[in-house]
Amino acid sequence: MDPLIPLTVAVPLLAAALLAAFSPFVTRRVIELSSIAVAAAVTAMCLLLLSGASEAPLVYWFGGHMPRDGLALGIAFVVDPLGAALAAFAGVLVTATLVYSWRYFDAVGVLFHSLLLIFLAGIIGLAISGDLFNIFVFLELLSVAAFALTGYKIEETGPLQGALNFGVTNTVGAFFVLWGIALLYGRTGALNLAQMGETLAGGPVDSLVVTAIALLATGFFIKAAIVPFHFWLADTYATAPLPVCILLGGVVSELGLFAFARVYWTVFDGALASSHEELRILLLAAGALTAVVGAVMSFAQRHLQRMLAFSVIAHAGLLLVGLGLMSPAGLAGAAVYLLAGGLVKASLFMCLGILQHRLGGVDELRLHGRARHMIFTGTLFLVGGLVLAGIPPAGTYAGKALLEEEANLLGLSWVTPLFVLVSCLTGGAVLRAAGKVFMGWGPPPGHSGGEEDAQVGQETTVERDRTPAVMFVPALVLLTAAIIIPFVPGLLGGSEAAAVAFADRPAYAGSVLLGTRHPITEARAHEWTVPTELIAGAASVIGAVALAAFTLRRAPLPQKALGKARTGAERVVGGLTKLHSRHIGDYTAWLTMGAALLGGALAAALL
Amino acid sequence: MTSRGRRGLFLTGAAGLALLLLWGTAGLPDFGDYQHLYGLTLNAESVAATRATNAVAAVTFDYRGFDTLGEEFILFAAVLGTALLLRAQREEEEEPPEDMAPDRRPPHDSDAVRELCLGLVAPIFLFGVYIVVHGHLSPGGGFQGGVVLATAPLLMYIGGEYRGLRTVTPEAPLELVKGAGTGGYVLIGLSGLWFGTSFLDNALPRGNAGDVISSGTILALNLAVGMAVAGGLVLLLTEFLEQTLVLRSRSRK
Amino acid sequence: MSYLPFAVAVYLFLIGLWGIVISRNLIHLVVCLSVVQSSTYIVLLAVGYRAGGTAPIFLDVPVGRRAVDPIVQALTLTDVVVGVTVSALLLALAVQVHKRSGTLDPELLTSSRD
Amino acid sequence: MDATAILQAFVLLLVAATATGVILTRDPLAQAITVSFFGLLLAIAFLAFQAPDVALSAIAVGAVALPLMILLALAKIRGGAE
Repeated sequence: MDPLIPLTVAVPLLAAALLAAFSPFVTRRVIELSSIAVAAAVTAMCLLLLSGASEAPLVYWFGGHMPRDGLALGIAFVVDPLGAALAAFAGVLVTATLVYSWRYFDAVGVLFHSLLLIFLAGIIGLAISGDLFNIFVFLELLSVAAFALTGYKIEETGPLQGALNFGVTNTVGAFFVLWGIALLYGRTGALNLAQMGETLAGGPVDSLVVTAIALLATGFFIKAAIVPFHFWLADTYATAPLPVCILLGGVVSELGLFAFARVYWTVFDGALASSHEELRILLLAAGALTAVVGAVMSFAQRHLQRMLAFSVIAHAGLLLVGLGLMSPAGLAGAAVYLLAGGLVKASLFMCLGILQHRLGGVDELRLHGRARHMIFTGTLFLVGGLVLAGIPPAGTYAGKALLEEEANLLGLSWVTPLFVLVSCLTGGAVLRAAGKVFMGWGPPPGHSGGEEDAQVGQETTVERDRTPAVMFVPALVLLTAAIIIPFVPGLLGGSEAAAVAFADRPAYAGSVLLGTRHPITEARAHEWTVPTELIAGAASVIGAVALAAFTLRRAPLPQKALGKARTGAERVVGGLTKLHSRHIGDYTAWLTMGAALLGGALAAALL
Repeated sequence: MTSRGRRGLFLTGAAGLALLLLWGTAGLPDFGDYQHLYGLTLNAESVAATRATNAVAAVTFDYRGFDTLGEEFILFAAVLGTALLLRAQREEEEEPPEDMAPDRRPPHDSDAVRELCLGLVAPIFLFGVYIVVHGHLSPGGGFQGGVVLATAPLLMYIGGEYRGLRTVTPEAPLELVKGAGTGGYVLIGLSGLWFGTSFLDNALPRGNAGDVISSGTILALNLAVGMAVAGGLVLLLTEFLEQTLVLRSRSRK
Repeated sequence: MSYLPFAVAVYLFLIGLWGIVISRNLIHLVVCLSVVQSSTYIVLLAVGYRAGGTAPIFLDVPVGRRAVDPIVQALTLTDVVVGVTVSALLLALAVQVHKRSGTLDPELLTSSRD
Repeated sequence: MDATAILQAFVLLLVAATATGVILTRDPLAQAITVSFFGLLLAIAFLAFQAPDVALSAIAVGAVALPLMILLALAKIRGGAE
């Protein structure tokens, strides 16, 4: 068996423990350099695993407890290409974040670095674990690290409250997952995903199976911020330290969706194979709702960090639409979109960090025209907005094109317009901000809007006149990566092959429980440059630019006009804004309602 | 949302969720009707295979020892996180607490309480060690024993010996204990990779079931967890304590 | 009896959530969260219970004696640790929230955000 | 119903009742005491479920560590409010 597999988790964990233990004896620079080195090494290990797993999934049993007569006794890691790719992607982001935040966290010494490495180990474990309870453990591991990191700015109420709402809602989510595990264990007597799936596939679809998938979906959707479980995300991401947001916005929200996809395709797909059609409607509806709410809210924000936070929600919605297509091609498109979208969001958060560093704030009105001299960052931000809108041939476009083509094949013609709409709004918001902040377009800010600031906490008025290279270069690298994804040889075709393997439950069960080898065959790469997709891509970009231009000319930001609520759109935004009350009781009530609705809908769809 | 609206929304949702959960649990086997091969197999073979008479310990540290590795690091991350979150108080307010003065004791304690607490420290410490090292034999183990161990220095605090607490449990050695425990878990796992077949595989002699020195890595991992939990918990509680002490000394000024 | 443990677990889950919804104090809220969590202990252990079984500890009883499932107990142990660590973190956050805003009431925190 | 089942039912109902009490205790200081009692009852319930390992951790955590952390947090907050 390949010893590399456990090392991907053991190395960052051991490094985190060693860093914490030896921090009093080494200098700051040693800590920074060694944590970057460890993260880079782990990334390289994940890439090696990715290439090793591209022929057939690799299975690793901890403690040498191999399954006996198909009965799993221990815990297995099952490395498939999609999981390994996610792990490697997380490694890249963590490495970039460590470089980017060189000297950012002055006060905390080793704590930030240790927590970040633990966080990385958590993501990798989640990505390649083949055991449901083990997935829960890693989800909690990375969540606990994230709770602490988001509350880093303890001198302001906003981040603390955001971290608290994050902690409470996500912990409740973890309990939903545990309940689902308990129900499934009661039915199958197993925790190994493959074995659970085998047992369920031979049994009935009854109240227990429906409830179990509803509870697991609720738990994972809370982590993924699917409407109406999304409220915590805007509070948290809008206030957390920007280096932490790079990771949160780049990869963390998507982990909930990944976990859901993994569990669905290994555990439930056999039992629910005849209900694909009904499940598809349900997931697509949830995804579309999430995407639209996130996109509308994103466009309505003037605080740039909050704008990107809602953009993260919108992207989670689009990803859920991709999963909801319930097909390997949908999965492949979602995977490409996850990668490209994650990279561009991380890069945009990095740009915000640069603005914060240089100008002491990230408020669109306050910064009006103040960043004119920051040509490079401005260019990066502008291109980031275009990539976010899905400009051909960037990776975001390729991912969406794959999804749109698959949706059209399935006869779901509304998916393409939905994607165009969401891209226009999220991309348009960023472009508008770029116009204001970096170009000074649009009318200068008046006196209004001061009362909106409080949500953000105080912003300092420090101005610095240089952008450190450690901040700029990672942002540039990540954005470039997001653009060139479609041109990486074998990436698009490989992702389709990987998705086929990901969704092949019997093959997964065979390789885990019986040790049979299921080669991953080269799949036909979907066309992603067909005219309809290109038109949709062009429409997204033109729409985003037009929307940005329109708001820049017409001047008042949507938020400013809220009080008057003149138009229907403004009323909708106002209503939505009111729902995001930051009250943890409200959020808990919403998530209870969401769980009940999800359960009811699943019961109606599956029985 | 108004308080009434929030409660209405919750109660509606909760009614649905309650129905869902009751309906779902109705699909479980009857309470007490356990038939699963996983548990039956481990109960039948774990003693012979691991030489640990406590099957729960065999599961926690052998069959599913990897879960426990994650669990240790959850605790570790929480200790780091608490230190991160409560840090500023210490930077801002750290001043020599008056409790540190040689002839000072917090006013609330009597000598009887003090002596009782201090008298309990040694027995509790021994009890904690006992629970840790018998984890593979009888109920208990690294986690439970570690919590008991952590209460020993806290008794010193209640007994008024804050000074004693600081001398017995200064931060650097605690960090070392916690780090050694947590890192030790990974290292024991790696030893399995080095000497055995795989990560967390047993690489030590198993001994005879029922002996204190038996069960190989299960005992070793219990010790590691005991150290990690005891060190971690004391650190965690002192994070809260430091502030309390500083404040108490301030209010007396 | 065959259903009571599950019903109690469902009750704990919901009453804990209700506590979170009505809570006017973040520390109270963290405790309510731990009540929600206790429901997961009960349901896990109930699922692994075997009528007439002893504890899965074979020091004084011979191997082969009817015993309850050891796996859910290991899971519950992990669950307990997760619970206490999350509580510690959330309490630390609550302490800081109070220090910055002077209140622990979610209602006041929401309305007095400036 | 045999004696075990009656004991289990009794303890479970007590747990449920105490949980209600914990939720309805609005004062955190008083709640630290009720939650400690709740932890003890949970431990007894775990013993009735033949889970002594879990019962021990429930006592360690539920009846000692968690109430202690609550008290310390409260001490800090009350101290700050003075």
